[in-house]
Amino acid sequence: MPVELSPATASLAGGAPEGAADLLRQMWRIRLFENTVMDLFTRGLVRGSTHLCQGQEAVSVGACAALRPSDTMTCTYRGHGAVIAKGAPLDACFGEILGRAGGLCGGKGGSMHLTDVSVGALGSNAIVGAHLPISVGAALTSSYHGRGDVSVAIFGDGATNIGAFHESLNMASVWRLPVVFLIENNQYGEYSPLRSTTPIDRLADRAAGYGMPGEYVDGNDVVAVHAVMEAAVARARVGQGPTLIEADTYRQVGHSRSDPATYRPAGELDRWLARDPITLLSDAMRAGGAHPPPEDVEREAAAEVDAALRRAMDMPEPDPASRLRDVYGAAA
Amino acid sequence: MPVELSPATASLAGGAPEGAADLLRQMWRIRLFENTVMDLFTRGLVRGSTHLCQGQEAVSVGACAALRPSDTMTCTYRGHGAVIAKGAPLDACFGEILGRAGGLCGGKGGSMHLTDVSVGALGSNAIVGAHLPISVGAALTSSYHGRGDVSVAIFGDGATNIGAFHESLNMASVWRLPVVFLIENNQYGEYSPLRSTTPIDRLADRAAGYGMPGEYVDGNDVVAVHAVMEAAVARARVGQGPTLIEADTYRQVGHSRSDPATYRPAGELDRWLARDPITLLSDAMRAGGAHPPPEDVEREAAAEVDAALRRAMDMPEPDPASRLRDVYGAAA
Amino acid sequence: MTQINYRKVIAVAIADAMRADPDVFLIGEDVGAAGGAFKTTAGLFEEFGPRRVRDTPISEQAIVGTAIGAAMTGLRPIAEIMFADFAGVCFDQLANQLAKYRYMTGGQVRLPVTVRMANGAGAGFAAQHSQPAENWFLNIPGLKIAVPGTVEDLYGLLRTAIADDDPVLVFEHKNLFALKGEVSADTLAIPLGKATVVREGTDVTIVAIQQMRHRAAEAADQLAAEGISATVIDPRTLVPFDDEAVADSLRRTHRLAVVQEAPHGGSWGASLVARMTADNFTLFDAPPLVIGADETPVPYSPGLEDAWLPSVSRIVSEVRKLVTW
Amino acid sequence: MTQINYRKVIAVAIADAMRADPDVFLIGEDVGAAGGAFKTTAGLFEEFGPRRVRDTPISEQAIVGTAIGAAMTGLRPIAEIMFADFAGVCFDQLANQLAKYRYMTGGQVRLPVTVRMANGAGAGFAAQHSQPAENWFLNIPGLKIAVPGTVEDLYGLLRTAIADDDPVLVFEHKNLFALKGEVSADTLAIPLGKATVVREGTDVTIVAIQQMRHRAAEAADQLAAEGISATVIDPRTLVPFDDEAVADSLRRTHRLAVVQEAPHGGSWGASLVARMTADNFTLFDAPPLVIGADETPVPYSPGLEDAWLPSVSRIVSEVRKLVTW
Ligand SMILES: Cc1ncc(C[n+]2csc(CCOP(=O)(O)OP(=O)(O)O)c2C)c(N)n1
Ligand SMILES: Cc1ncc(C[n+]2csc(CCOP(=O)(O)OP(=O)(O)O)c2C)c(N)n1
Ligand SMILES: [Mg+2]
Ligand SMILES: [Mg+2]
Repeated sequence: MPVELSPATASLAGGAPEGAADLLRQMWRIRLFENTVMDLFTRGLVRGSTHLCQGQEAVSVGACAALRPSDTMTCTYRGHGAVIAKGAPLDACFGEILGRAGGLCGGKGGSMHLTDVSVGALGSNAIVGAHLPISVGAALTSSYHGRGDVSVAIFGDGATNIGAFHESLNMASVWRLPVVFLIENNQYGEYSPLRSTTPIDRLADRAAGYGMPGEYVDGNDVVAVHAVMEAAVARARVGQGPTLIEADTYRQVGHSRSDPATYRPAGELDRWLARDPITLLSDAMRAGGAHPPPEDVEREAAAEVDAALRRAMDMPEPDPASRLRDVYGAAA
Repeated sequence: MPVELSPATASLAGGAPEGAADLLRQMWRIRLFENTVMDLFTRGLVRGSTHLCQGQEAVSVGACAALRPSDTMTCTYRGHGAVIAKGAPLDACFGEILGRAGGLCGGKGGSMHLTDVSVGALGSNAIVGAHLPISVGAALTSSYHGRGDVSVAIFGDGATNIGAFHESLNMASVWRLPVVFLIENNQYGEYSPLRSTTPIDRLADRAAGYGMPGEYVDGNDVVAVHAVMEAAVARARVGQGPTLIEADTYRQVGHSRSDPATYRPAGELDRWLARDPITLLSDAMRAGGAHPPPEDVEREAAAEVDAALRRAMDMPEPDPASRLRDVYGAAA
Repeated sequence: MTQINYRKVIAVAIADAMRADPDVFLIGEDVGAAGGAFKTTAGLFEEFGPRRVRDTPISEQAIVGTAIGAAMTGLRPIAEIMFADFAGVCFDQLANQLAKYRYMTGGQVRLPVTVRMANGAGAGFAAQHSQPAENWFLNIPGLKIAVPGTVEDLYGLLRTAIADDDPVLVFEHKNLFALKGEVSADTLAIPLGKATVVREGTDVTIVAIQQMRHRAAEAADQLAAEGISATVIDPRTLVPFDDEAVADSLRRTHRLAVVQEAPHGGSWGASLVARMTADNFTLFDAPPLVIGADETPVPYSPGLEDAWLPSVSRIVSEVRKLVTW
Repeated sequence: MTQINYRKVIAVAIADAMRADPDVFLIGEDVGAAGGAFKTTAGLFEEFGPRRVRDTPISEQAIVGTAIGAAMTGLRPIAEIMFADFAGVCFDQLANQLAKYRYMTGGQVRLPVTVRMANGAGAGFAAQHSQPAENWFLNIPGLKIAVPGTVEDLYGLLRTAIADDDPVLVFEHKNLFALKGEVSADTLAIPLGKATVVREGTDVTIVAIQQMRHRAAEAADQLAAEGISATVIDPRTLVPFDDEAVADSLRRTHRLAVVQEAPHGGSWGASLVARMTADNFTLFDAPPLVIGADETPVPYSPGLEDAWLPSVSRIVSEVRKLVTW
């Protein structure tokens, strides 16, 4: 179980570092994107399900900030944040969730499958654990060509109990591939608290069973996440193999749109809200008298998200005949 | 990688304990059974494939000696030894491999699927790792009824890299089920040496990732195997949960009947032959002046195996119509 | 008896089975304290406690394997695989273990395992959460397959599956959760392999399950208004399959249309047609028809998914053509 | 060109593909140093080294997933799943990832993945190592399926599969390993979806693949001696399927028999029959026939397995009945 963390952790105690405004901007873009998606669902404008990441923004933002464009990333159905952090345009993300022709996937994928290969966001997967071996494969390509590109797989705490996790870490380690396995430990798999499904306290400890380094980091401290990722990425780039990172964070909302999250112990949400990753970074920036001030960053992000939503809302529905395309590339 | 072991390990250094003759008898029964099966295949009397365990007898014999009849055991296609050690009759084992009506499974299963539920040998599985969750289920029944029965899954080193291994150990530990996971580390998965597929030296170390004890034992020392199993079984019986045991041993023959095992480094086989489990125990018994002397045990076992083979050879072929039975129990 | 919906009747059936037999237990992800991802098992944990209602890690191979091992040693497990699509991650346990264990051991074990899975398209869950996955299991002898399309059939088949000594996969269609119905004493006794005739007609036999059964019935209503009289048959189980019910109707209608949610290749509808044309060739006055989905994964966008699934109007127009063939 | 057998031609095809394209690589359990469990990849490791011929841990999910990720980023992987039955342990990667990834992403990725698997019964490997597993994939749009039955087809289809930009499952029948044939320049160009006519006849069209293609051809010889003239067609790929070749023959013979190693339910043979009766109803002068295995797992004992598989004599007698129907 996560240790009780102080409101600000070591990396932010001395104030925010250079580049903090960019990190904050990304977190706000994601937060406001997710709030908007929640609103779209609540208003019945989207059908199906959606899995949001409010409160977890520091993980994907810190992680993706350590990557270069040619590095690749895979994530889960709870991947809006990660895909945005890797560089996907907000309007096409909204468009996909709305099922529009101009969505990232032309409306074929939806909320659980946001993918933008052009920015290295190789896919959001709706099968728990299934994208880990796929990231191993992307790392293999890098190593095959000696490119030095790194591949990152972001997944939940619950995913550490499925077979694909095990096979992926083992094979990546045997082959010393440039891949980082990043656990976004938001304390729950659906409605099950981690301790009810997992017999150890620190998921990063599983790294030892694969002969790779295991790192633990405060997942609400974007600067700390960034630092631990940079180190892991640097190791991977020079051929020193994979790393398993556990970033502790909290899902401030329900598992999916229909979940009121009544299973949370009293007070738990409040404790984590007090450590909201955006608040933590904003406070540190304010303490250091940052320019631009955090409020400006928020305002700009809000404007950007609003404009993106408007563009997405104007995108046409896909042509029904388009459902027959993209099954095969070559003629079938 | 296994440390170089001295010819006799600690548990046998002071001579053989009480009951050694029974352990030796079981090892001889298995050794001679396997030699006979090899001969049947060589003579073309059996089709398909077979996977023999000469050299590994101490693992299944030591393990099963720690079990009571109501305890259950699952194993692999290389499971003749384990099924015999758990108490299956030799003639029906031969009969099954010969595909006869009087075989354990009426000829439907064959060499890879020897099963004798009546003695708790719940099945030999031909899918690597697939029987681990099944043994977890048998342990669940025991715990459901508070029976105190223990379930053991015996599997190879190579199986520790497949998803089912991971899921089984995790779930068994979360639920503290009475199951023992016993790795029969014979140094190879098919033709691949362990180090080429597995990035750690001690497979037992993986136990830590599941919050369960991990034990290492010299798998050619039947007395040592027995001791470490007894401790694990005792823990399981009283509700203290699962254990992972790694027993180091060596496959003295090829992976399957068609494998000449040319991939072995020079001298490796000889080093392990010098530590043959039967030789080790026999030497210790001789040192202690055991009665009956090891030679008598061997002779009796040989007579038993011969007689069993003759009975099996006399079993009729199954009625072809029997192939249509046993798909369903209730009417389909 | 009171009205109840398809979603809620599941817990009723399971509870009744658990009360009747202390060896019945439920295992799956979030089936317990949370009452199930679809709230189909609500209340069971409260009544039966953690020994008999077990929340698992996200480990489908371990879920199914554990059910197998438990069944083999005397229990009667109900395993939930949340979405039928996730059968992919435990397919070996279903196809190579559960289906074959009894056979490989020459009948030494019974495997009274019920595997419940939420199935089907039409709710915007996209390609990995919407497949009509019942078709994955048709070429795997050893598994019985139930596909209830009404509240009554769901209750009855679930009870029958749990009581059956063989593995039964029960597909619960997630687009039918809101469907209402009544559970009475009769529903208890729905055998596997017994079709139900949804409506009787003389011009064409339409066979359909789950969501498509309802669309077929609606299409039949519309066709009736045009003077086309259709029989609609719901086989309710795919293995065993009530071929005789279909043949019997064919003897009157001489025309067959299967309506299914799945693409054609390897589907139960195609298999049914092949059996019918082999065994009852002379009964056919027109080509047998399979009305199914496109040969593509399930698309996400509502417009695309709606176009993908056979609609009532498509059923009407294809059956109309068939009848005038 | 020299004679070569079905087992050995595999490595020839892979080597030729690897020489032609530096992005092609091979991944699987013991495919490298050991030359493959069936010795089908012997010599490749020596020629291409460990970068391009990769021995893996026993981790089929990781094998297929790695192939997917590598393909998505520009490589052209050949993944070996030793026995087709083991598709069960990586079924999610095949059915939910490989088959759907291109579609779900709206065509953002190409997936030129070839998955090779040793398939089929008749060699005494029992229930978990003998299934005609090609039928598991028929209801999963997105996968192409090749089922070569001769040395020439195996070489040609393997080359085509590797060069194809979509996922192709290639089933290598392990009871054909000793079959001899010749590889010539023509064989290079075997397209997916193009059947081959094994022999021409006028009384009945027999469609069969792999092991059963040869039994069907032998049965046709025997039938010829009785004066029954059979066309034997091998579709060579199941997805896409050359329906037109079958229909074309039906126009002359008016009778169809499919011979397959698998049980009926959900099989390619049943699907073919359903398509043919739907599209070419008037061509049939007799009921279409599927000659297949029993609806049971594959039994071990030689006598049982031989009885399970359609034999030449059973094919002869069933086709004889069909022709005189
Ligand atoms: C193989 C599989 N099993 C079950 C599910 C259903 N499911 C979706 S999300 C989820 C919880 C995952 O928890 P975690 O890995 O912690 O990720 P989080 O949702 O918390 O981000 C489950 C069980 C699934 N999608 N795939
Ligand atoms: C899922 C699966 N993958 C591959 C195989 C093929 N196979 C059979 S035995 C074997 C090696 C297993 O090695 P190990 O677990 O060490 O057991 P051993 O044979 O050495 O006893 C392999 C890869 C299989 N049977 N099942
Ligand atoms: Mg989580
Ligand atoms: Mg081994």
